Amino acid sequence: MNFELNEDRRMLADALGRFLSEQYPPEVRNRVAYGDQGYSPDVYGKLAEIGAIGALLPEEQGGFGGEGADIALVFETLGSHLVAGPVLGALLVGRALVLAGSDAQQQRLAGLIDGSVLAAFAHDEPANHYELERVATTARRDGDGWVLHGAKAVVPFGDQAQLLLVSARTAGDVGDAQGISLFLVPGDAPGVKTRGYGRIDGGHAAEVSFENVRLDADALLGGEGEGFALLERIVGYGLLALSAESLGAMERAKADTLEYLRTRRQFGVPIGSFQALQHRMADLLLEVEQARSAVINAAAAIDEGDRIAREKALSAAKYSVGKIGTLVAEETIQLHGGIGMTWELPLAHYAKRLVMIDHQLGDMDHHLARWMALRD
Amino acid sequence: MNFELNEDRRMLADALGRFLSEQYPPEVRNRVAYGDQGYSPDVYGKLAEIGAIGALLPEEQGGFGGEGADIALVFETLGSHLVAGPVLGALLVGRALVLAGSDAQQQRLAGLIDGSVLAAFAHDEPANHYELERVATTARRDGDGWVLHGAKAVVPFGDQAQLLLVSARTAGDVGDAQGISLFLVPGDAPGVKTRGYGRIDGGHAAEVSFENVRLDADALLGGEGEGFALLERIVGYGLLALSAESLGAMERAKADTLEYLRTRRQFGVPIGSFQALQHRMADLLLEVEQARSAVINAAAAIDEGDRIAREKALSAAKYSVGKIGTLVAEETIQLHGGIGMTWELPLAHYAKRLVMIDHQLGDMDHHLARWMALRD
Amino acid sequence: MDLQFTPEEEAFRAEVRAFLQEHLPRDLAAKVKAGQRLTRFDQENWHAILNKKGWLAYHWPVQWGGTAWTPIQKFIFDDESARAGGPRLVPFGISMLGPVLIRYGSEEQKKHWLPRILDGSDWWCQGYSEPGAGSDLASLKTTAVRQGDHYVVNGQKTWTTQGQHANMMFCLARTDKAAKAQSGISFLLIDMNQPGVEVRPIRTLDGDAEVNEVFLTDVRVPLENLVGEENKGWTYAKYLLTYERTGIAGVGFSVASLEKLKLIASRVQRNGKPLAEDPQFATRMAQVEIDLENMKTTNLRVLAAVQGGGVPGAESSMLKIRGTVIRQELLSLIRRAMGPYALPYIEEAQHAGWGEPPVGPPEAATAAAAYFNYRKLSIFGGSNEIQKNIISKTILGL
Amino acid sequence: MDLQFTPEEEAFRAEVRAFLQEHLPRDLAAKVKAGQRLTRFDQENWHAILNKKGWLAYHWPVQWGGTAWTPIQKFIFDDESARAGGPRLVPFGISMLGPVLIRYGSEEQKKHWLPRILDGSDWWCQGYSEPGAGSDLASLKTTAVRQGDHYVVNGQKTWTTQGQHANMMFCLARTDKAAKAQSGISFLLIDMNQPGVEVRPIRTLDGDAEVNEVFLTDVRVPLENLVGEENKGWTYAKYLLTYERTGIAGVGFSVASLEKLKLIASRVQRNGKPLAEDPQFATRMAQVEIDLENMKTTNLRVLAAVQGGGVPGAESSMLKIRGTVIRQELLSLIRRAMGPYALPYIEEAQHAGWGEPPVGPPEAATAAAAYFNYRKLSIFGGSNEIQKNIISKTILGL
Repeated sequence: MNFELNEDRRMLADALGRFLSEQYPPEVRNRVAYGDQGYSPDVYGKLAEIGAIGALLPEEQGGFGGEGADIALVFETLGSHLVAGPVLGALLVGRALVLAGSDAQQQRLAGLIDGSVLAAFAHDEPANHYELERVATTARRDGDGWVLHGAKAVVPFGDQAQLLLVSARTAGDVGDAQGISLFLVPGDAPGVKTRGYGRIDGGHAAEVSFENVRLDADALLGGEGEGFALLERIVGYGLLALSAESLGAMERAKADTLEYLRTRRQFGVPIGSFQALQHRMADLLLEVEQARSAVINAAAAIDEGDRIAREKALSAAKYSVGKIGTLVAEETIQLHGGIGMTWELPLAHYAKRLVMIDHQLGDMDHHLARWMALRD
Repeated sequence: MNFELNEDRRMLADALGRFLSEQYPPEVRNRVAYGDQGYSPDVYGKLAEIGAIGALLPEEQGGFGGEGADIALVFETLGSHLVAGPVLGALLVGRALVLAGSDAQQQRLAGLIDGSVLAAFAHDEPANHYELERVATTARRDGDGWVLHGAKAVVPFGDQAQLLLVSARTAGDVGDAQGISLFLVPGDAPGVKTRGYGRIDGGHAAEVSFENVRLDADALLGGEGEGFALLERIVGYGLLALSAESLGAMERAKADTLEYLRTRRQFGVPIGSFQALQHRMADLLLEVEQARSAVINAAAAIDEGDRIAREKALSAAKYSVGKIGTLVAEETIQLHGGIGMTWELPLAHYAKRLVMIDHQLGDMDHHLARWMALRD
Repeated sequence: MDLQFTPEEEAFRAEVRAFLQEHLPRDLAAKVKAGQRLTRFDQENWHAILNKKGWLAYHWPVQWGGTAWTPIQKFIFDDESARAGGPRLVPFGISMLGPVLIRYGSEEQKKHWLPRILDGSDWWCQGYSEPGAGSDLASLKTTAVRQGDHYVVNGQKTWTTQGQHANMMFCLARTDKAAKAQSGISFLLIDMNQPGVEVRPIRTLDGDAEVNEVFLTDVRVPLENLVGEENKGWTYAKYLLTYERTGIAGVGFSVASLEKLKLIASRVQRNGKPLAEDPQFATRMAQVEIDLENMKTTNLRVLAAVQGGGVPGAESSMLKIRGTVIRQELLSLIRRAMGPYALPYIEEAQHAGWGEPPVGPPEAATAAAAYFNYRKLSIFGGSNEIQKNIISKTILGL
Repeated sequence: MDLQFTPEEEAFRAEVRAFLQEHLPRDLAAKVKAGQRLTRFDQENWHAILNKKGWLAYHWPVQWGGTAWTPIQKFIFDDESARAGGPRLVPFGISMLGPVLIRYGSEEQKKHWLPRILDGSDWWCQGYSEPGAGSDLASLKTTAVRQGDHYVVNGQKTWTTQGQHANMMFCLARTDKAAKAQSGISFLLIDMNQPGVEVRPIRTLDGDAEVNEVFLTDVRVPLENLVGEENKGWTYAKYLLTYERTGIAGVGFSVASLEKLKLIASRVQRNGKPLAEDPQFATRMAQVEIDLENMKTTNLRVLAAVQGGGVPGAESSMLKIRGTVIRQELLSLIRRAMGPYALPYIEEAQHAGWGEPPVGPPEAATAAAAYFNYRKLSIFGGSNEIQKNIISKTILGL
C-alpha cells in the first residue's frame, strides 16, 4: 500500500502547477472563463503541450498515462487553479474512443491529445435529471448511415466543439437502458444547431439540437443499442475527474480561508483566534480529508472489473464531493464575511465551481440513490 | 393570537411543579423509576389528586380540561421533572373512552381520573415497527363475546395495569387499516400473561400476551372493524403528550447544561466562556424554541376536524422532538464531559428519556415519512 | 393560549389582501416571483403606491405618517405582501434612519427629513461598514473634523447597498480620535451630490452590483446634519441595529419560496416521476417545510410577546438565524431542482423583459444566481456568528 | 499510488485470520458481537492467548517482547480481530504504560514491569483525571511529598476505567507545589494493595460500573517507582497521550457494527419490508457506510505516512473525531432499528449466560445501553472538542 505519486506524475503535476500559477492567475482565469469563449485556446493548447490531456489516456492509444491516479492528479490540479476549459470533454470522448472505437475512429485521438480538436459529451437532455438511461434523442437507420434527431442540454463547450459524442435511442422507450447507442457527430454537421451561453461558474455550455442530422455508418461508436454500458463507463471517468477537480478547488478554498482567518483582525485579534471559527475550520478539514479519501477510492476503482464495486466507489466519490464541496463553498464564504460575497475575491469563484460541480453528471442525491441501488 | 396560559392552567402548573419539586427530587425519581414497580403509587395518587389526570379530559366526562393546551402543559411539567408513571396510559385509554365509549364504558373514567385504576395502551407488537395498521393480534366472535389471541410488545406499565386497551384484528390481513377493533381488557382476565421489566429510561413496560382470552360483548370499544380512525386519534393524543414531555425534559437539560457551563472552570475560566461551546448552546436554544413551537402547533391542532391538517401537525411535532430531543441529549452529555456520563447526574437520566421518547409511538423517520404521505 | 388570529386580525388580512390584489402591479409581482432584479423605478413606484395608502412607514408613529398597527398586523402585512409578490421595502430610509430620527432627531430634522423619506425625495443609504471593520464597528476609521459650521469628513465606507441610487447617506464617523472604541463616534447625514463623494460598485459573486464602496474626501456636512449629540453616535447606531424588526425572520419570503419550490418540484421529472416524489428530494423539502412551520410559530410567539408589552432583544437574533437558514435552504433546493440547468448564466435573463425563450425551465434563469446572492443573508446585517454571540450573552448568560 | 495491500500484507492477514479462527474462544467472540459485558477472566484469558503467540504487545520493540510489525500490519491485526469478535485489548499496561517505560523508564523498571504486563501479573489503571481537572491536567491537585525513601501521596483520581480490577496505577501527582501549571508534576507507579487506596465505582448512565473514583490517603510510593525525573511527569504524560495509536479510528469496531446493523436491518420489518429498504433508514445507513469507506482510506493514508517515516501528530486527532462520530452513528442506528424494543433494560441480559429468552430481537438487549455507554467515545481520551483545538493549532495554525 502506497499513497505516494510516482516520479512521472510528480513531474507532470509540478509542470502543470507551475504553468498555471504563472500564466493563469485568478484575474486571467476570470477574464477568459467569463469571456466570449469561456476558455483560452492558448492556455488549452499549452495544457495539451505539457501533457495534461495525454496523461488522461493510455499509452497504447497514444496517451501516456490513463490510470485513475493520472486522471485524479490532472483534475485536482485543474481544480486548484480553477481552470475553465474543455478538458472534461477531451477525457470523456477520448475514453469513449479508447473503450469502443474502431481503429479508424481512434485516429481522432491524436487531435484530442494535441489539443487541436475540441470535443464535447452530449448526453443530458431537457427532460432528464441526471439519469443515464433517459434518452429521448433518436437515431434511425437511413441507408448505410443514420439520421439523428433530438436535443441535448447544457453541453459543456457544446457551442465550440468540433466533435460531439451524442447518446441517442436506436430502440426501446425513453427510460430503457437497452436501445441506447452512441454517435460521433461533427460539430458543423448540417442540422446541428447550438445555442451557447456562459456558465455561472465560468466556462461555456450550449443547448445543442439535431434536426434530422445525417450521419455516416462509422458515426456509430460501439454496438448498436448497447451503448448503456459504455455510457456508464464514460460517465464514470467524468465522475472521477469532477471529484478530483472538486478536491483541488476545496483545498484551495480551505487554504485561502485559513490565510484570511490568520490575517484578518476583528476586535483587535485575528479572527482565527475565535474558537467557534477554529472548530468549524477543523470540521472542514476533516470533511476535506474524507473527500480526498473518496477520490483515492474512486481512482483505485476506475479500472476495476467488478461493475458494482467500481460504480459504487465512483458514486460514493461524487456524492461525497457534492456534499462536502457545497459545505466548503458555503462555509468558506461565510467565514470570509462580506468580502466572501465579492467578485474580486478568487474564493468566490472557487465556491461557485464547487457548488456547480454538484450539478454535473449527477448530484449528491442522485449518486446516493444510485449507490443504494447498486447491489451485488 | 395569545400564547399566555389562562389562570386555571397556570395554577395547575404551579401546583404540579411545586409538588414535584418538593416530593420528587431526582434521587426519589430514580429510586422509584428504576425500582420494582417503575413508579410510585403514592406520587401517582398525589398527581391525580392535584388534578393532573383530570386536566387531560373534558368536563363533560368528569375531567376539567382536555384541550390541547392542558395536555401539553401537564406533560411538559411531567417532562421537566422526569416523572415516570402511567399518566400516558391514563391519557390514551381515557381519551379512547371519551371518543368512543358507551355510557357504561365511560363509567371507568372516574377510576382513571382519581388514579385508582392504572390503564395501559397495548398496540405495538413484536413484528410491527410503529405502524398503526399492522395488527396481527386477533379477536374472533364467540357467542355474545370475543376471544382475543396474540401478543403485544413493550406496553408501558402493562405488567401492572388493571385496564388494557388492546388493538386486535377482527377482519382483513395484517397491514390493512380496515378490520381493526379496539377492546377493553381487564389486566387480570384469564389468559392474559405479562412479562414485566424495567426500562432504560426508568419506568416499567411489559410483553403482554393473550391466550384465547374470553371477553364480554361490551369489551368492544367503538365500531367493529372500524378501529383505525379511533386508534389514530388516540395515538394523536399520545404524540402531543410525548412531544410536550420531551419539551419539558429538553428545557431542563438545557438549563442544567447552562448552569454547568457557567460554573465549571477549566484552564482557569468558566467553560461557558469558550466561544465554540457558546455557539453550540445558541444552536441548541434555537432548536428547543423550534420544538416548543412544534408542540404549540400540535396542541392547537389536536381537536382540529380536518384530519390531514391535524395529523400533519402531530407528526411534525413528534418528528421535531425526536430529532431535537436526541440532539439535546447528545449535546448536553457532550458539553458536560465525563460527568455527563454518570448515573449520579440528573441530566443523564433526562438524556435517556429524551432519546427514548423517539422510540415511543413512532420515531423521527416514521413521522417524517408519515407527514410526507399525508396529502390533501 | 390561543393560536388563532382574532376576527379583527383576519379582517385586516383580508383588507391587505384586497389592497395588494388591486394595487400591486402584476408585472412587478411577476418579477419578484421570478427572482428577477428590480429597477430603481420598480422600487420607487411601489413605495409611492404604499405611501398613497399610508402604509409605507407602517411602524412609524401616526403623527409622522405611520400606522398604529400591532406587531401581529405588521406581520400579517409582511406575510401577505411577500406571498403576493410585493417587493421588499427599501429599508434604509423607512426602517433604519426613520426610527433613529423619530427617537433621537431634532424637531427640525424630523420635519425636514421624514416627509422626504415618505414621498421619495431622498433615497438613503447606510454608511456603517468600512474595509477592515465589518461586524466590529468600534474600529471605525472615517473621521469628521469640525470646521466652522461644517464637519469635514474623510474616509471610506463599504457594503453600501443600493448606494448607486442614493442621494443621501446616514453615516458613522469618528469625531473624537482620542476616545476609545465606540465612544467618539457621531451620526451624520451626508449629501452625496457633492464633490468628494465617489461611489464605486462592488460586484458580488453572482454578477450582481447592488453593493458599493463609497469614498469620502473632504466632504462637507453642515452641523445641523448631526443627529443627536456629538460623540454619541454609537448609541443611535445600536438602537438602529436592535430596532424591532417584525420581518426579520423573512417568513413571507420563505412561504413564497416554498410555494415556488413545490411548483418546480411537481414539474421537474426525475426517473420519470415528479421530483416531489423522489425520496431524497421529498425528504429535504419536508424537513424544511416543517422547520418553517415551526418558525412561523416561533415568530408569532415573539410578536405576541412584543404585543403584550415584552421587549424583544436577542429574540430577533434567534429569528434572524433561523430565518436565514431556512431561506438559504429553500434557495438551495430550488437550485438543486434545476439539475444541469442551474449552470447557464445569462445576464439579460436576470432582468424582466428579456425577449428570448428561457434556457431550461423558466425558474432556472435566476436559480443559481439567487442562491449565491442570498448567501449574504447570513453575513450582512450582523452575521449569524455575531447573532450567536448576542444570544450567548443576552439569553444564555454565558 | 497503490491502494492494494501487498502480497506480504495479504499473507499476514491470512495468518492473523487463521490464528483467530483457531484460538479466539467462540463464546468470547459471541459475547463481543452481542455487545455483552466482559468479565475480568474474559480479558485476562484473551491477553494470555495473545501473549503466548507473542502478539500481545505488538507495538513494543522486539527486545521487550513486541513484534516488528509495520503500521499496516498493526492495522490489519486490529481490523481482523475486530471483525472476528476479538475483545479490545485492555490498553493501560500494554498501550499506555508500556511505551512510557520503554522510552523513559530505567533499566530496572523495564526489566521488572514489562514482563509483568505481558504475563498478566499486574493489572494497571490510569490515574490522570481528577474531579475538576478533566481535559485540563494542569490543574492537578494530587500531591506527592518526599519522605525518606518514599513519596507520600494524597489526592483523588476519577474516571479510572477498570480500576476495580487493578493492582497497580500509574499516576500523575504534584511534587512541586510552587511550580506552575504543567511543571512540578511527577509520574509515579502506585501499588493499590495498600491501606489508603480506596476504589469506589462510578455508575455510568447506562447502568454499567466500569469507571471508578480512586481515593489516595497517605499512600506510600517507593522512590524507585518514580518514572524518569521528578517534576518532568508532564512530558511523559504527553508522550503517552500522543503515542501513535493505529487503532484510534476504530475501523474494526465500525466494520463489525456495520455488519451487525445490516443484519438487523435485513430482519426487522417496517411496513412489511425489511428496514434496509425503508428510504429513510436506508439513506442513513448508506451515508454512514460511505463515510466509513472514506475513513478507512483516511486511516490507511495516515498509516502509510507513518510507515514512510512521517510522524502522525494531529492526524490522530482527525481519526479520533471522525472515528467516534461514525461509531456513535452506527450505535445510534442499531438502537433506532430496535423500535420500541430499545426501551427494555434487563441487567442480566447485559452479560452472557442469561438463561431467559430475549425480549424482542436478541440485539435489543444491549442496543440502547451500548448507545448510551459509547457516548463516552467522544468525551474520554481527550474530548472531541480538545481534539479540534489540537487540529486548529497544529494542522491549521490558527
